[in-house]
Amino acid sequence: MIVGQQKPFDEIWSMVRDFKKVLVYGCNTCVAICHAGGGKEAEILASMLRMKAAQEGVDMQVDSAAIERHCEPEFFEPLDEKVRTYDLVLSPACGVGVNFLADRLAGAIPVYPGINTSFYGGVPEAGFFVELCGGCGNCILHLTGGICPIVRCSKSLMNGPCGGTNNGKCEVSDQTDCAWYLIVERMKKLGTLEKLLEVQPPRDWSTGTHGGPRRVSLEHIRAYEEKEEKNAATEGK
Amino acid sequence: MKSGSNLEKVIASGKMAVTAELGPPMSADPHEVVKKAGILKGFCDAANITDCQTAVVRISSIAAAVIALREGLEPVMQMTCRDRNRIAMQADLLGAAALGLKNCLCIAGDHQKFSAAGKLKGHPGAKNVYDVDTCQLVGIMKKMRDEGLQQGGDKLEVAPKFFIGASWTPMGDPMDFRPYNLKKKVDSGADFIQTQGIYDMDLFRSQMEKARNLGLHERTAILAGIIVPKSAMMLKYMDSSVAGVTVPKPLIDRMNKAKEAAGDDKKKMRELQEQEGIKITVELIQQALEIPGIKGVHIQAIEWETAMEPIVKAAGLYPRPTFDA
Amino acid sequence: MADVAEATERTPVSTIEKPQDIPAEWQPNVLAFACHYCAFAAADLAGVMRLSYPPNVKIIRLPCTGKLDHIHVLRAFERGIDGVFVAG
Amino acid sequence: MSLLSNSTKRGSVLIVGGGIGGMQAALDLADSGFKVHMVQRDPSIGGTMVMLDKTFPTGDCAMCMISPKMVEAGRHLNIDVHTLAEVSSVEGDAGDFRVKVKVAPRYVDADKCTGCGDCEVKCPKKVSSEFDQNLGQRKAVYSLFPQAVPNTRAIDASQCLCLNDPDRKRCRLCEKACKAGAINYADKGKEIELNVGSIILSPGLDRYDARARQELGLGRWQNVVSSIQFERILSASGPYKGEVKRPSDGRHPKKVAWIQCVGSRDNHNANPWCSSVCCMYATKQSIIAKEHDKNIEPTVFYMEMRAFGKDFDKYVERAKKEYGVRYQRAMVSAVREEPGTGDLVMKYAAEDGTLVTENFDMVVLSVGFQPHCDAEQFAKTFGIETNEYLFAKTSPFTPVKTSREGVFVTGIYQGPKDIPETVIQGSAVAGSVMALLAEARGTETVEKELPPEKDVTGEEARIGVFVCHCGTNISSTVNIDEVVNAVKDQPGVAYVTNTIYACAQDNQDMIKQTIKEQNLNRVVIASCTPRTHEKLFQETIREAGLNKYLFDLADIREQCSWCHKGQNEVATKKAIGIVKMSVAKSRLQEPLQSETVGVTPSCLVIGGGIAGMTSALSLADQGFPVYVIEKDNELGGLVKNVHRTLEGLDVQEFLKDRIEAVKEHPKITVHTGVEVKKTDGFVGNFKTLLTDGSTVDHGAVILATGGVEYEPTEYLYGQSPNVVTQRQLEKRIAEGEMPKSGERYVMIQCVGSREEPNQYCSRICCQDAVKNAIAIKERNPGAEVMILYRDVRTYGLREDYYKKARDLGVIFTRYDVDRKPRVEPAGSRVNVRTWDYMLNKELSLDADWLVLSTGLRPHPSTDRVGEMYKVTRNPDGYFLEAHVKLRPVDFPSEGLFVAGLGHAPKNIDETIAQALAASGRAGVVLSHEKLAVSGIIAKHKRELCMSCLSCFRVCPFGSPYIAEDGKISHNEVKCMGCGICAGICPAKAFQVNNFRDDQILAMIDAAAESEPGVVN
Repeated sequence: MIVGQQKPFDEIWSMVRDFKKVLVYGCNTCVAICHAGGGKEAEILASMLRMKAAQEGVDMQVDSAAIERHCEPEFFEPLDEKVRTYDLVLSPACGVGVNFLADRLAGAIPVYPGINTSFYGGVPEAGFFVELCGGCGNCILHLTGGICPIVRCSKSLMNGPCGGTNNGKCEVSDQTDCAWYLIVERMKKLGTLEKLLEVQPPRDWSTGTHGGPRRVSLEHIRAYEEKEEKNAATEGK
Repeated sequence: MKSGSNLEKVIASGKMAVTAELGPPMSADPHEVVKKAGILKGFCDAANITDCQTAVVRISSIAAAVIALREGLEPVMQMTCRDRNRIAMQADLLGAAALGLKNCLCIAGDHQKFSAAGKLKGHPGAKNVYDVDTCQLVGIMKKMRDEGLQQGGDKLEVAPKFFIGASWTPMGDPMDFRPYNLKKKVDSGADFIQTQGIYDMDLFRSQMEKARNLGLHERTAILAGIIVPKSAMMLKYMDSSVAGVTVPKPLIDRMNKAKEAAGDDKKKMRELQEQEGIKITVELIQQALEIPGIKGVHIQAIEWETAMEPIVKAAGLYPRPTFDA
Repeated sequence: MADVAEATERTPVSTIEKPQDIPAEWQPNVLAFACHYCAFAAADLAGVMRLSYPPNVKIIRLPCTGKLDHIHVLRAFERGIDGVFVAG
Repeated sequence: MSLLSNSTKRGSVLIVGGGIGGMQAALDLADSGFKVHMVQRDPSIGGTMVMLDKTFPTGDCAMCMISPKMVEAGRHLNIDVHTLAEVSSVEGDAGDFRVKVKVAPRYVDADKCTGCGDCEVKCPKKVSSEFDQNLGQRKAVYSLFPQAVPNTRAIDASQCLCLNDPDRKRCRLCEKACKAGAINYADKGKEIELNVGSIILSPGLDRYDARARQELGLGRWQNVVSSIQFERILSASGPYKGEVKRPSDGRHPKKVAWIQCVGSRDNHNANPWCSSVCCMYATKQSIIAKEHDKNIEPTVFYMEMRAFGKDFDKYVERAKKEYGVRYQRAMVSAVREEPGTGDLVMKYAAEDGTLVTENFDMVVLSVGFQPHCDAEQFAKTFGIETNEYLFAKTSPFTPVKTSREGVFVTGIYQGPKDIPETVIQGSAVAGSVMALLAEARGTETVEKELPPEKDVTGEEARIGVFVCHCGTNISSTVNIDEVVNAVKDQPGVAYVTNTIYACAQDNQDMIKQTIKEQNLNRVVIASCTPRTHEKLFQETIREAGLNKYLFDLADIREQCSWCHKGQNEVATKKAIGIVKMSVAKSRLQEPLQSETVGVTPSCLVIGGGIAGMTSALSLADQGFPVYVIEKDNELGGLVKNVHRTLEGLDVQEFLKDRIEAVKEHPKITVHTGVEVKKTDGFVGNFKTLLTDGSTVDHGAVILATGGVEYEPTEYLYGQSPNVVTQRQLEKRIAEGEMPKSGERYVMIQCVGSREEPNQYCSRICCQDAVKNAIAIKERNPGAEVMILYRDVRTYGLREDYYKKARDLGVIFTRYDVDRKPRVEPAGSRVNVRTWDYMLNKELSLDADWLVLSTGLRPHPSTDRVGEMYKVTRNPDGYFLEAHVKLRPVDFPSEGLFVAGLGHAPKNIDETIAQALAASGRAGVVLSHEKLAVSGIIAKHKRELCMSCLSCFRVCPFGSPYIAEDGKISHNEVKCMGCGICAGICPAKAFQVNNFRDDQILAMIDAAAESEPGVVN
């Protein structure tokens, strides 16, 4: 799931203070699960902003709302007019949601982020989220016993470990396990340790963000639209 | 001869090699490098020029290496995988070769968040690279030297001739995987190896035995790394928080005894500890050199270059061998 | 699903005065959230023993303080309650 | 058990004594279809426990634990409490007893009196309060203690000025003060006849009067107090309001000494038995005193620290380490008062024999129990035999049965014991009675018929508000009319009035009447605390046809008038605020149905040892099918290798009968060599798959997994043939191999117990050692027996056997845990060297036999079974019961019970008692066709839920679960309504009935609108 954390309240306030009518527009899926930007958190944030405004003697109306998901246009429709009556939307949805709504409003009113979207993660226990995938677009987990060195090793080494391990922990912090320590143990248990002896060649990073923004288009669903896009693109040239 | 460097010649001659370490300053003034080169000259076959060690900005390794070369001290330039992608790496290697540098040590490089272990601010917010790792860098240098090809496959008009080095932390965990870790570097083409600081000699002997069983000691020149201890506090610090370094208690006790002997006279306390530090270093060198498969020592007298002379002499490694041009 | 919690018309926000120096006769309006089994029972015992304490506090009984929600506390402050006391 | 042939059995029970034991039995029986008559000598039930401040080892406050049970017993439809009553005669046999009960005059009419206490205020006659152990005072018209049940006042005829005036003219102030007209000086006693099926005796015991030991100075030196007096001193509702003060000058004592075994373990002018609880309550009192006042320095003078119960040793260790309690192993010979200062001078012999005199500010005498002065007559009345000390005579195999069929005993009248054992015996007697009167279950209990419920869904809120005066308790501080006027025009309020006593019968009828006349669909009553009166008023409006959850109680007495006396204007304003909050909540109330769930009337018992078999037999006798699951291939468990009890009874014989009875009983199915594979479901509806493939449907589960003996590795065990365990020794004695004359036996206690990581006492080893020592000496006085002990813990009536062993010449020598005996082989014998504290020298003993008293461990299967039923274990691996003191046989989740060694180490009779208790508790569940689920639970809206598992992870009762469709569902039967799920749920998919977010927010708005009270 996508994991994010609410921005510090002072940072949010400094973004919002000059607006008269603000809507805190929550999203009830991933960011609700990580208690950062759901409908409940939107309500709480709105209440805190109202009180802060009162304390600062700033005349500001702050309302809260929430929809199921901010990454599908149809969910926005029911509140489209209502949203346009505000002079700022503070969206505690993930970065995808903020972009998507900002594109939808196309500059009519500003959309500010309420949280810092961080990573794809697992939830080992209530309220605890750990990063386990970096979305690099070229998965090699079959080589390392299911432990991703790209994201869980601070130096993304393909032929680790480096010299910085400190009794099983990474030099970066003693709370961070050394991925390669885990990989060696896992491969030993799987009985395929010798696989690690092959030197992995330099990676092709272009499948990740280094290769520029990515898109996925499912041909079996939108064959027609793809043709349209191709024609438009060729005419343009 | 792969590179024709002085270090290569010493190793090839079968004599025990001695390398030292030269940390370039955080300044644009080269005289610090010149001064240190002057002190080290004659007491080592080549001196490592660190590449922004602990992710702290210093004169770049290539520049400082060239200065040292001019001063008559053969440098071992270093290249970390942290700061350059494969394009910049290969360009810098060509430049270094063009400037006459022959030895190059490939290391992963301390993570930018490590930043001098808290002593300095460093640049924890910097974007690191790590496009390739140490083994892959060694492979790139070998391909450039032996096949005259870039990593991407394009041809080089003139191939750079490097004596390729890599680092090894024999006692870092997972300990039982460390010999294979070394094998991968040797398979990739490492000509010489410099290990992390060794204090626990028994542990190092058992790791070297495993390396020998893999036949690695014949395929590369392993130099045992020795960090010269200046004080008891330094030994305790290294044992507790330097990765892959464990310091046996008797050594720490010896240093403490030396410290107490000085009563509360600060100056004497420092001197006695430094003398004990040199004595310990010499003993460690002699024990290391007796280990089969060891082809020399890499003595790290961090910010204490003047200690090289007494150490090298006491260890019977003086004078250094010289070869006519 | 898309319910817009309108800003409260009933008490316009700006009437909550900014914290100036406290006038002599000002009295805090305190609200307590108490768990049925321990804090609420303790409040009862205080009464049974006729202990006296300032009357500025009113108690809302909860099955357990685990039931308390952030919005309850924030709502209290927004409505002008001066202090919230949670015991359980 | 002889079953009565023709005469029909009575479906009711007489319980003599209203202490915690009697109450537990009463509630279990009344909740499972039996009519209970409870006869209590005092004006209120409660017994000894209500006098206590806190209890060990958890430090919970006694009153908070027992008062809910008293309120429940006091109000229970099927329990009649007869106070100031005594049984005068008993005729008939098991199943049909005719009992005469003499009830002393109370001089206050129970139907009229509401317990408001106005009479007490006016009564001029001050009397020393027995409840406060004569440290505090009460009036001639009084209630035994503030939380008395029934809280009807009573007049002490011996003290009342009016009652002592033949023509009743003097004083009569209480009559004038009582608005309810409840005072009746002409009240005569009466005699009532009860016809019951069974009698349970739980009269409790008296405390030893320490004045008999003048040398300790109780009654002569003011600062020497009895331990029960010190309990009152510690109690927040005691004479000193919980401040630890010296009776002589009110100063805070610094050095306080406890003297143990006052009146116990002492043959001249005291009692020979050990009262079992004094060591632990002295430790507790010193800890609690230290918590009250940091600079108190507690010292406990003791012979042996008998901390044999669950987690008791840990409690004593904490007392030593965290609270700095000093334990001095010495008996105090005399206590003198230092003239002028009131301090006390004590003389005692230190360990090494030197005489020490030491000053203390205060001395507490840890007095033990002894039977009531009229115990002999009491036993004659009920026709039961007693042992030589006038305790009820019982056998270890039937610990709760007296000598007379149909008459049972529970609590300390059977022998000195602690609260959990008393509660266990309470449920055990309930189990036995259920078995005896099984066919009469439900014949005498009444169900209340209720009118059909009016459907109010969709109606506009029409709230009726009743503001109560509570005599003067509220109206003396809160202006009732002002409250009525302020609430009159609140939105949704259809009718407002005031009542003098809302809880009195006439006012209740008025309320029901008004609901009908005014067509009200919500009721708010402003009076006292919902904790005691909510159920009462809910039932009242239900009787008027209104759903009982359309009700809210505004507490304007305990939380307003009583704590703001004298500030009328401010209290009135606050009362208005409180009532407005209730009205705001009431407006949003909806009728709630409490679902019911069916019950499969059968029980699964895991473990075929003594505990499992006893539970199975008792439940089967109650008529419920029982499935016994035994891992080994035969029944019996650990007791298989025990030959004799301490009292000398044949255990193998008893075990054979028990196994026979279980095998033959038509209702019991035994699965041997089988374990539980998988289990699912909840109370009333468990489904368990066994390893032999069969599945069992059952309504309750009893975990009797038992224990194993510790296999020693120390003291050369296993290396030398001369080193055996107590069990092996017992076997050889039974087979006549031992003892040969001239042989020397050395026994070492606490092997594998009372040391990290097993910091607990295994409770049975001292008994085993003494039993075997006596057996050896009796068979061959020439044999020599020495026991090396740390503390001989032969508690309760077992003390006699410790004395008998000493009389037979067994030598007891103490050793310390940090100077343990050392053992080396010595040819055909074994050499044991130990430090003797008395001689201050090391002893070297060559022993023919070294006998190790090894401890107990939980059975290895405990973890696996615990995992399956989601019941936690304590750090030592034993099952953790729901509540150490008051629910020692239950688990937090309903329908699961524990018995035997799986719970904690215990002797055979205690295991049998706990097994009977488990069958009693299970009987309560299985006796109902349907189990009602409380209305106040969390409701889950699946359409809002995105299964983020936050609730699943925090719910203490495991009610959210992942359903087949992979999404979260909520099992309402397991829900206790705490609302933690609602607090964490990011989608607000959970709401707790009557505590919904909108209701709480409405209350907050109401609280904010009413201005704060002004302090003048």
